[in-house]
Amino acid sequence: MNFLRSLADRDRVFDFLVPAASPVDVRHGPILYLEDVTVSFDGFKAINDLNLTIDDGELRCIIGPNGAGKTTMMDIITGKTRPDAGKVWFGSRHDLLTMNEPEIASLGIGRKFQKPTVFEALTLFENLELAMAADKRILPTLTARMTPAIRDRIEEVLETIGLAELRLRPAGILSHGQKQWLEIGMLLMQRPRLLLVDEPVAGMTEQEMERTAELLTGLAGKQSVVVVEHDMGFVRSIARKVTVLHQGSVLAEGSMDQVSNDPKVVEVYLGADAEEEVA
Amino acid sequence: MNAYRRKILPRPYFRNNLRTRLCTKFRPSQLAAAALVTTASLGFSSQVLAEDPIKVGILHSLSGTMAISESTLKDTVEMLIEQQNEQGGLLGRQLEAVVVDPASNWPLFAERARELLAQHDVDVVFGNWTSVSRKAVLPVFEELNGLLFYPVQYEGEESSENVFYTGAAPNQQAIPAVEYLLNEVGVERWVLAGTDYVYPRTTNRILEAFLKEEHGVADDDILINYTPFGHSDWQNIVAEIRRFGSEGKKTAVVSTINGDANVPFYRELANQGIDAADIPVVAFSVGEQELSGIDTAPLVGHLAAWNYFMSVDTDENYDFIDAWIDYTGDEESVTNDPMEAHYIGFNMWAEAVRKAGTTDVDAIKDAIIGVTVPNLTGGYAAMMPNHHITKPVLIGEVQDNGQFDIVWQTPSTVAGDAWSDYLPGSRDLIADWRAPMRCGNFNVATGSCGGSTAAEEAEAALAE
Amino acid sequence: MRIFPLPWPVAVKASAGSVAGRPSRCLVLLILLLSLCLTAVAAQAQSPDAAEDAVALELLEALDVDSYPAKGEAIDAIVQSDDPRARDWLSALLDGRLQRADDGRFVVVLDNRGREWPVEDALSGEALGQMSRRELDRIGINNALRNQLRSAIAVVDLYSADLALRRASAERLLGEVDADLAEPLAGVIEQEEDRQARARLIQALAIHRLEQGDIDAVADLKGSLHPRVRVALNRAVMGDDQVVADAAQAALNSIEQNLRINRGLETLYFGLSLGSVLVLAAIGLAITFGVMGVINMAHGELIMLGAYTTWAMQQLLPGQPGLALILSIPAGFLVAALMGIAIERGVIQFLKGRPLETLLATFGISLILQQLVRTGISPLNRTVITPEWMSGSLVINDALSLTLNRMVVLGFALVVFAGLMLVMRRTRLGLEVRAVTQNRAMARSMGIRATRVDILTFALGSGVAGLAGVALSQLTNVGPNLGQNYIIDSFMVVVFGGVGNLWGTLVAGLSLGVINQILEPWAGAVLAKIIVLVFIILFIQKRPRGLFPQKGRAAEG
Amino acid sequence: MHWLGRPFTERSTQLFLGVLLAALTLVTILHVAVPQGHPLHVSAYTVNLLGKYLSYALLAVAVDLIWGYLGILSLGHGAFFALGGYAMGMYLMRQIGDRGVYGHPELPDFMVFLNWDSLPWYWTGFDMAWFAFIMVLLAPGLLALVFGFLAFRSRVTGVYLSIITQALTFALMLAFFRNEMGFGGNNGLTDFRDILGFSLRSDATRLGLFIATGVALAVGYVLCRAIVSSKLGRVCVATRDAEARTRFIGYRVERFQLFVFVVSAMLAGLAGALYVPQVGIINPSEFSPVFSIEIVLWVALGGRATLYGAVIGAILVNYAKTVFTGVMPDAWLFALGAMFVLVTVFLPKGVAGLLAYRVRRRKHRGEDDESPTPRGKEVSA
Repeated sequence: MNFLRSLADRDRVFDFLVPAASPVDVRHGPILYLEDVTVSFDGFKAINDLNLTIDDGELRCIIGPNGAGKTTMMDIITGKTRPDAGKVWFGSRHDLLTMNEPEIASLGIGRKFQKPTVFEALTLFENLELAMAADKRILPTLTARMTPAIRDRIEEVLETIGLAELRLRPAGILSHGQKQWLEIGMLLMQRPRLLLVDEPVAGMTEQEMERTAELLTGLAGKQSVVVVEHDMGFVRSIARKVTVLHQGSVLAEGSMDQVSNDPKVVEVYLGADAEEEVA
Repeated sequence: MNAYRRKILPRPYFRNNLRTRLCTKFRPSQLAAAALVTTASLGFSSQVLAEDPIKVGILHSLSGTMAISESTLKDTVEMLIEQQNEQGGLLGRQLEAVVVDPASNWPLFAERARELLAQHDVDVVFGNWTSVSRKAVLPVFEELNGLLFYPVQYEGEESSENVFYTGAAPNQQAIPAVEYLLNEVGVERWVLAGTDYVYPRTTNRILEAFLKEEHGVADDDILINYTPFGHSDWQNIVAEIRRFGSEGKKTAVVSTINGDANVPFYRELANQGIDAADIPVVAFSVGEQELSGIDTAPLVGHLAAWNYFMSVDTDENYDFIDAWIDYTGDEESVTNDPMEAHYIGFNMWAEAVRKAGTTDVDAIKDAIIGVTVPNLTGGYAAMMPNHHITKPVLIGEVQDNGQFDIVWQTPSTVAGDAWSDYLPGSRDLIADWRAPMRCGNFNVATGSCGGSTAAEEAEAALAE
Repeated sequence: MRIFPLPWPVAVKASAGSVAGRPSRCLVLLILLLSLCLTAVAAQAQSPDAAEDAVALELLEALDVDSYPAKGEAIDAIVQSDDPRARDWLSALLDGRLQRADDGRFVVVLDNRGREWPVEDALSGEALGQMSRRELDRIGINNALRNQLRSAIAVVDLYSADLALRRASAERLLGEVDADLAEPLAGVIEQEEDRQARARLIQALAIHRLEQGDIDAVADLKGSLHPRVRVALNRAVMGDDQVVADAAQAALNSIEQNLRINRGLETLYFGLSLGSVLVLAAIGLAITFGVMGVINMAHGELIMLGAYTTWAMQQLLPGQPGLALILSIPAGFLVAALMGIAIERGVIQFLKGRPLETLLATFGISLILQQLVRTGISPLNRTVITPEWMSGSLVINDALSLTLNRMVVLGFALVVFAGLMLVMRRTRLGLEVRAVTQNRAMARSMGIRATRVDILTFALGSGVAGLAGVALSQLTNVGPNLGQNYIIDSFMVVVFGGVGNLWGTLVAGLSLGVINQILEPWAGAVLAKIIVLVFIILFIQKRPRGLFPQKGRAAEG
Repeated sequence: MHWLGRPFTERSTQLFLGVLLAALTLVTILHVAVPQGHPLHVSAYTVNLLGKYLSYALLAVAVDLIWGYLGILSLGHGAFFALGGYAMGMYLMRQIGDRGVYGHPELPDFMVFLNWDSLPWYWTGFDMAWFAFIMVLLAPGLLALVFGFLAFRSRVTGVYLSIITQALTFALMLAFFRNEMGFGGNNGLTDFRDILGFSLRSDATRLGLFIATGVALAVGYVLCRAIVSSKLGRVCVATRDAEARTRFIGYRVERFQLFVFVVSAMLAGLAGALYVPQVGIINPSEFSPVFSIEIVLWVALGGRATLYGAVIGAILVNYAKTVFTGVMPDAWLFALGAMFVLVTVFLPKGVAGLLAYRVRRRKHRGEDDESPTPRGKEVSA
């Protein structure tokens, strides 16, 4: 029976049956709103009654020890994992729990993975071209032509991420840091309202880190950005507001200074790290 | 490998092969040029052939699934050619075997047949096993006017000007076997079990019609069952046969089960306690060669119907067996019915060549009708005008040594019938390739050859 | 004149024209005497003198005629002569081994393989060495004679000391008792001590009584599931006597009810047995594919190697198929496991993380292995003998008997499964395998030699395939194509059950087997298979991870 | 630039079309103009053989489109090929008319043989060429649509997809073996007489079919090239290398997969339709899983994700097969098996990769320009 019903679920095949995505409504407050979200794997609660609000245009850092549920949280927002309970709203109009990944992506939520994933066989230019906000249905994609406007936009982003010289090289030859930037560039091409960035500086050199920090702070204001990061120095260098996750729920929230002085946070998380930072 | 190569290869092939090897070493820039040379080399072999020997094409699969059955037939023809050459060849010319391998692939059969006829210009071809491969090459032989000797029992319903059927037609195997079961064993209920392809389908239809029309067997007393090729799980079917056979009437299974599926079938029969004495199975596709690969214990006492058994007690047969064992160098090697068919076919063709004094295809076609040569069972085989031959029918019982104990035999030979009398579509058809009829499907009801008038009549009937 | 009661219908038919008088009680006694005397004389091993030989020769000469009725009389004559060698002659005649040499001597062929046959003199029993088959002429018999011979030997068996022979004899008498046999039979029943044989004889007699219109006989037949009993009851229902017909109908109804249950059980057994074959074939794959992620298309050929090992063992130990079969279990495992190691080291290790490429490469290996067997051994199927203890079936009741070979395979499959579970759950290797599967890098850093684990896992999976081959050699052909027939089914079972889950493989294999066997009588063998395949395809679309998917974060990716 | 016109500006396409055109012309000239007996004459047999290779080449291009560019390893493409072949075979059967041995005006011989009294409904329309030719594309396309819809929707990819495509073609093979299906069972369809009024037994028709196959290959090649060099092609490559990522940047990956899968199936069907009149028989063995895997080998040997590599591979392997099975039948399976192993282990980019490597090395010697190898997706990435 389920099978028959799924056959009737036509909008998954025929694009024209899908209502056009409506713009995000942020008049009534935050751009992202998570309430009482819970998800468990084999009895282990990866996310436990998580509540989180991100404002439009905000740059938010999320920190937390391993297993705090940072990546799972991102999975839930982007539709990869379905929570057992709770609400996830994008603006005040879109219930993300009813949507699949491409739908969520086309609403304007972009995600950068922990491990940089770019299309290695394609050139940088093509990577950006694919990521660009455009009509992403089959026939328009098949007949799409390269216009000067598109080319300019791609060049602009290539400049922004500082990889313009490499535009015609396959992305597979890039260094780790360059891939991270390219991925951020791809997110920019989507003109997202909300950027989810997972550990952008892992494995980067000092200079690369600086450059990344510049990139991200430059984006805030135009877009809302959520950064998940381990590196405290980096967080300190870009953070305005920090959320600390622990065991799947919010432990503390506030500016970096507030948070790092919170005794609970110091106890469960910052303890060892903070000393290192000082050193 | 070398000896092997020498044995089966016509010389031009070597050259061709050398050329191929040379031209596969092309450089990228020479792609086009290489393609050209390759193309040319494919069409090359026909030019270097010497005119001298008489060429005998052999079209049997040497690889793939059918290699099991067919490769011995290739060896048989090669042995016969060797023997003929020792006797001085034919018309003072030596015979030369041209062997190709259609690799158990039906489209490849057609391609290879074309290669034999068009590229190698062979004078005659011995080949094929399965019906589908024969159907695949038939248009090629008709188009290029070749001669094909087909050595395997088949479903009939065919008579081509270019094909000589030296295996049994249904009336030379199936019907006598069923008559034996009816009259000698007293069978009243029938299981017709077969693999799902055209030979069992047709044979079973003929048998069904025969049993019902000639012997008044009721619908309830016939059980027909088809299984896929290589079927290995017979539990349900054997259980059904067991139940079918336990209704108090003597029951027999007429099996047209093909090749590999037989071993699990007989095993299951034995394990479910069905003895040859309770429900005998008479098989049309189980011969010495098939038995040589299996544990015969579960089969002992079951029957097979053929036109030849290795256990036939005649001197011709013993000579043939000795020659075959000498040729293969294997004391264990067995002979079987299709080998005898090739033996007969080859001798008939040789006789026709002597009679006609030429290897010309059309001359042979005329000369061969009526040619009579000894078979291995102590009698004679004659080529009939419908391109089928006369054969005795033998019923043998499987013994534990993998041989058959002959329990019954037709008193005289039976002429092969191309068109069955028991099928409505072919009842009125006859084949006669002698002048002036020269027709493979002459309709005696309408008095015309082929379908043309039948079609007109059908249209007329529709119009009314 | 005939001396034996001829209980079999065909035999009766064959003798119908010539029988002067029906056998009587004294003849049965005669048989009794004869059989006693046969054994007694044989035990003393007295060599018959020349005069006896002349008589014997005459008896045999009478067999060497063309007319079958004359041969029938000659057989009767041999039976009547109380020559101690008669029984040997009759069984040799039945087997087609009684032959006449060109010099006129009668010989018994000891082994009729090849062109030269060892023979012994039929009269003196002395070995005559080898004779060419050209020199020998077989004394042919037909079916009627065959039945006459069997009857002659079998009725003697009713009085045999051998319990098995007596039981078989009693079995045969069902539905074949006539008025002449009925009376002595009552005496035999009295004497019979074995319960089973006795019950049979009572039923046999009851069938006869029912035919005579004896309503009490129905009580003796009630509850029997034997087809002959059913036939007899059916006849009674059709009969003129209304009372008897009603009683028979009632008995028949309860039998039919019982039969339906038995048929259901039978189908279940067929399904489980087919399922066990699928499980055996697939379980090795569940390890290499499920645990290591290697698509081993040569899996079928590893099964084939196991089967060929069985054949080779039987060649090495001629005459002891059972022992050879048992020894092939470790040998088959070893051969396939070694081949598995060769494949892993030779090819798969270079293709880590490229499952689709391993698929192609191992397919190439499968072609090579097949062709290797074809050219190296033979393109023909090989003979693998089923040992005595695996032939036949276990009789539960008259309508339900379980074939032994399949039962052994079913048990074997369960044992292999349990063994694998133990290895995976309880041994160091199992632990390491699971560790490497879940996180290779981490496992390595913990000091687990991942390469070694890969080799061992693959060897284990391959070895289990070899075990499947040993089992399959008892069910199907051992030939180069053996593996090909099972590879797709194996993949289906693993995928249907859920990759990486041994329990899933077991449940999937058994349930697919049962579904197939339930569908088969209704849809036919081909359609049943197609339906099962389509069902799996649709099922995978619906639940891409099979019946028992691996859960958790790792699987989400 | 229009997406269909784009391929013509690419050098590799120009080169490919040039070589193909040259080969077609050359063979035609050598066959028609050079007299028989001349060493350069190309016989009808050879023309026929080359025609068969070309239809295989088209099939290989179809497989390369989805395997090379989309990363979907279909082990069931033989099924689409065979369906196209059967559609064509049914048309050719109907063309026999009353020339069958039984002379029935409508029923093919095998139906008379099996005592059918009328054509099954699914045979209607196949006497009309246009209908049959549409079905050549439609039948495989429809099967691909339904199958792909179900598979891609539930994200059955990678190895699982390979296995169930194999099951699909196996199930179809069993089904077509059944005589009740009305497709001639094991014997299949054979004894064709003519196509569009031309006798299939004449050399001219054979040449015509050869040229038609060549043209179809050119068209199929250009179509595939146009697809892969469009933005859609780049989406495919993106999907192949990082399916999840492609989804996150907003492409409905399953629809792209479905679209390309259907196109590929239709091309395979076209190849089958051109194959059947040239070999003269279609039977269920074309559905055998082994054949489908062999197609993949052609592509792997020629070089994935190049399209022309598929053509080279198909022709090379089949030519080798023709030669080997003639010279050393026993060795053929060894050679084929070894090819599978060696190509996957040592030559992941195939012959095309080898060619490209040489060309590149000659062009810019010493320059490091190694593009990453396209790889199959992991079982569970």
